[in-house]
Amino acid sequence: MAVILLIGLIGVAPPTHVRAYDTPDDGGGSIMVEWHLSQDDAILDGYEIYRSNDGDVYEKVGFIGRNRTRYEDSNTEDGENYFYKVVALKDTLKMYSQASQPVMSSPQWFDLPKLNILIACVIFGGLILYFVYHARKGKELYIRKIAGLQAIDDAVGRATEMGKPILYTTGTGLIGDIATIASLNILGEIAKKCARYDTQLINPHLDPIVYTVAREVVKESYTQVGRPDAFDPDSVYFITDLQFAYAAAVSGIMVREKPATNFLIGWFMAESLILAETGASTGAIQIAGTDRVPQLPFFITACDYTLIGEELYAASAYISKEPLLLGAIKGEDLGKLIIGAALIAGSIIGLLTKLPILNLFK
Amino acid sequence: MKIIDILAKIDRRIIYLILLVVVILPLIFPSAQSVRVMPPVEKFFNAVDNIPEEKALIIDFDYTPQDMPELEPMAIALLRHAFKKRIKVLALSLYVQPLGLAQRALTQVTEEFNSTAETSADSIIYGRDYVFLGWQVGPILAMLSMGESITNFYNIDYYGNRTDTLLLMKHIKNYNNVGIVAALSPSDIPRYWVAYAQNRFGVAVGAGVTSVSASEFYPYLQTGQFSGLMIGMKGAAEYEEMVEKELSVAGRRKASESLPSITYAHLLIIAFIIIGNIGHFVKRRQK
Amino acid sequence: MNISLDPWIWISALLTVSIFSFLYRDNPFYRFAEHIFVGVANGWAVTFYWHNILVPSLFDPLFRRGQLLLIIPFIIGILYLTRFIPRVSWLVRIPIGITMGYYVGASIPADVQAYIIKQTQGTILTSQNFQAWNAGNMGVVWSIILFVGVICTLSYFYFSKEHKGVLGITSRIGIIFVMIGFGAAFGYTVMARISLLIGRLQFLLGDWLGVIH
Amino acid sequence: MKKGLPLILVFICGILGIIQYFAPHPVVQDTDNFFRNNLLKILAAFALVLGLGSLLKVHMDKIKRKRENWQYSWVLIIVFIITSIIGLFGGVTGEGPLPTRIGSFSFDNQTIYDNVIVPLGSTMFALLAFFMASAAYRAFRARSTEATLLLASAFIVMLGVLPLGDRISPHLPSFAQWIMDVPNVAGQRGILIGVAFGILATALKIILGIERSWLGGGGE
Repeated sequence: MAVILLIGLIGVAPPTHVRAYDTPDDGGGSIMVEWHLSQDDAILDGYEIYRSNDGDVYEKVGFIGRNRTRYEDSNTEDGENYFYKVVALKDTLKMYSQASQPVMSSPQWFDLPKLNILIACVIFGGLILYFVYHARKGKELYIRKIAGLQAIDDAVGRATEMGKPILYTTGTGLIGDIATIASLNILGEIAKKCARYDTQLINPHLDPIVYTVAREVVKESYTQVGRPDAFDPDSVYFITDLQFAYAAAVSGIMVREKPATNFLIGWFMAESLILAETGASTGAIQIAGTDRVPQLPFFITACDYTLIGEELYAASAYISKEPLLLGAIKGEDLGKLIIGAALIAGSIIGLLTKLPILNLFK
Repeated sequence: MKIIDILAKIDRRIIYLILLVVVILPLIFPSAQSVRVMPPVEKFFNAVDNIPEEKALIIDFDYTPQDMPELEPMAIALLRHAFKKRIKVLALSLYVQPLGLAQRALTQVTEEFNSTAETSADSIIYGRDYVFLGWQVGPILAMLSMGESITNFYNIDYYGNRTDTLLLMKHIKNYNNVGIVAALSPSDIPRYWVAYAQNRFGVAVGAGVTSVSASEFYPYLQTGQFSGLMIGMKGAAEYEEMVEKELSVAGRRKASESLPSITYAHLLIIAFIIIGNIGHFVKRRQK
Repeated sequence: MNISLDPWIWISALLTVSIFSFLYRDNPFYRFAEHIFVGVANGWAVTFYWHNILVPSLFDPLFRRGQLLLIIPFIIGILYLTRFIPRVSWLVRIPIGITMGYYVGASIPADVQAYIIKQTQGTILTSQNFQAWNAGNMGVVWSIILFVGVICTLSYFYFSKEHKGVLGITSRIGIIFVMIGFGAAFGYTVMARISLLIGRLQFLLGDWLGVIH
Repeated sequence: MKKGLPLILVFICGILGIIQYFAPHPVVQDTDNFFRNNLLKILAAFALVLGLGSLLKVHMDKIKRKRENWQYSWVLIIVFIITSIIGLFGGVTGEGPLPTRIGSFSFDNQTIYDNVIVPLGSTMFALLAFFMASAAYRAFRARSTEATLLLASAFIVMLGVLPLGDRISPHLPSFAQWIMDVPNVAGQRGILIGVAFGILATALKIILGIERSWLGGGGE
């Protein structure tokens, strides 16, 4: 108590070495203020940050707890000079630091710490594109077997024989989820098979935009195999954009229409197992595929075939055997080789030297 | 031979029915199952327990009726702990919807204590032992503003009193007077507490989360950003266990009472897996 | 017993029971609940888009505050409706192209960062990663197992070569890691799902029927 | 034109999507904000009209042709119309011009959400408890090495997370956690890295117009 009283009488030490600088790699309008702690930091309420345009009149712009040496003032006008003072606050007692040097904030065009990501995008993207264009020249490429895809023909054939429909859902993803787009590509191929064999296709949707695209894709497939007349516009339809309402409705379709085959391919959340188990209970053959790792265990347990992760993306190339798409897979494979090599090389460097190798991947 | 066939192909509806029975019976005839307390909850308990006399515990009630089964027992256990040890409590919600549930939990535990209290010193009194700050607009704004002054941001409490007139608030200015923030939320809120209240003002944060979201929060415990973590029904039951064993506070232990349902459901699923495999193997032998 | 008298509790409870009845088999109650669900969900979506997006982000600023720039999204949005007019229905590709293009582009750097850069960083063998386990000396072992697992799993996704020889072995090890992980994730999720069921049952038995307190 | 214009737009918007990630400058970020918060949201609202059109058409057809279960289509359409009217004219929480309260019984949009959508949704979610049991029973059979591993690790983790787990063996909970932290993460990482390449390739093909099945047919 006496100590506190004493401090009350003689005051507390102000923070020192106040330094202000433009916040790097940002969109402007922000200045970082740094200081060294007050010697009486332990008993302070915290630090108040004061700002001035002219070095004369200061106004308070912020407050931050004790034992902090940094404050971001994110409310500055770009191109204007500012001075900063930091105040050690204890009850009503304020000790002002010296003023900082004048500083200006400014926006940057490139976020430098993200350079590694840009480089990775360029390398891997470049590789893929190189092989895509290379493939145009018609070089034969090999792709290993993917179990779920080989079952597609049987699955469609079975539905035809049984005179039952095929259900295809792209899941609960939106058009911006790449898995949805990959699924739409596969849908196109399956729609072609349905058109050829005259098998009914049921394709319910959660996202109105995906629905619109899917409708075009399916229609085009029917046209391509010369059966535009067989396309039933009501086979592709929208249900609702609410996840579980969609799951309830698709479950209903499964038990009422009793499709011979269910395709659950795309982007899924918790409804994955609702759909897969309901489908399994009707005795349908089920082919699933998603890149959503948390949902894969449920598809693996409840479905007959599951496309795991990247297999989903390889699928459309695999079915269509189009050289352009196959070329991309070759590029992806090379990318994975590079990652493997980077892992090994990084580990060797990391183990043998003291270089901060992990910083490359921040 | 017939039995084996049946075992390998039990109708799923029978599985559903047995599962339902196994989950429902312990709910109707509750008996609290005791649990071994794991380190994340033990840390949480100790962090609350060690709050010094002059500091308060903030409880952020941010669960909705949907997540109530898992998160409400945590709130009750925390309140019992605090009231028993006379730790001052500041209750708040960052969203409007949970306010009613917060009120419900506060009333329940206050009544538990006051029904046996004989003197005013024994009782839990609003304004002296706890304050319900209610809700003010903007979750992040609230986290930041409380770093400077709690009574300036929450100038009136849930009941419309001016907070600066409340006895408890006389000594509670900002996070410097807060021992730990306990955030009970099914969403990202505990992370925001770390990003905005802890990083800027150094206040300790503990979290109570649903078991669905558990894996997202583990890393925060490892890095020490969370001073404690309760996950789902089991985490709540562990806290209940500590409150009862360490502080001998009696009362309904809703999470502990749900544990038998959870345990039996797991054991049932395991049993079905075993039965299925027995059926499978015997049949394969026969072929 | 202390049955609720609140009509909304009754509605919620009857709908809840109807959905559960699906476990027995499809039946009129489930069909009824399902169609109500879809109907209400869409009614709610209409409300949401109107009150939370169209009015505050488009109509109010455009017509009341004269932010004329918003005429662009308005017109592009209307192009969606050309789907119903066969002659100009190709115009629907414009809003689709804009939406898809933007999200697809945005996903490239985000995915490279989250899935390639970050995962690689966590896998490289360095003393920093060994310590991250908080497992003392065993951290080295865990890191090595993780490292091997990642590389082998990655090799399983090598498509342009037959999985024979070395690649055959590594991809097989990879799939073993994957399967162990899937089993574990499945087992780990059971508790969360049972908790949800308990929540519903507590509602039915407590709030509705008043059998449990 | 019919294909060229959409392809050009995909390209431009795709580039914007990439650039906004790297460039903090306000010129880029403000454009991006306009995209995200105005343009794309508004477009999504208009797209819903297409979706609703499709939904209503399917159910009207059902009613017209008296297809199986056509009566339920009436339920859907009537409920949809009623909730839309309540929501549009009664406001989100009953502040609109349409009264949403009779005596002490209120039926505003938020009340409907809390008492219809929430219980229906959480009950669908809760069905998973049952489905996990039936899926586990059916699929977790030791047919092959892979299936056996799947089964074994599910088994260990299920026991390990239980309060009972550490009575069986004090090491069981930590072993279960180890499986989650080490082999599980290794498998997941391998999958994720692969996925990233799949995404990258698909995304590039869309932006550069190599993959154009989304355009459908008709018109060059």
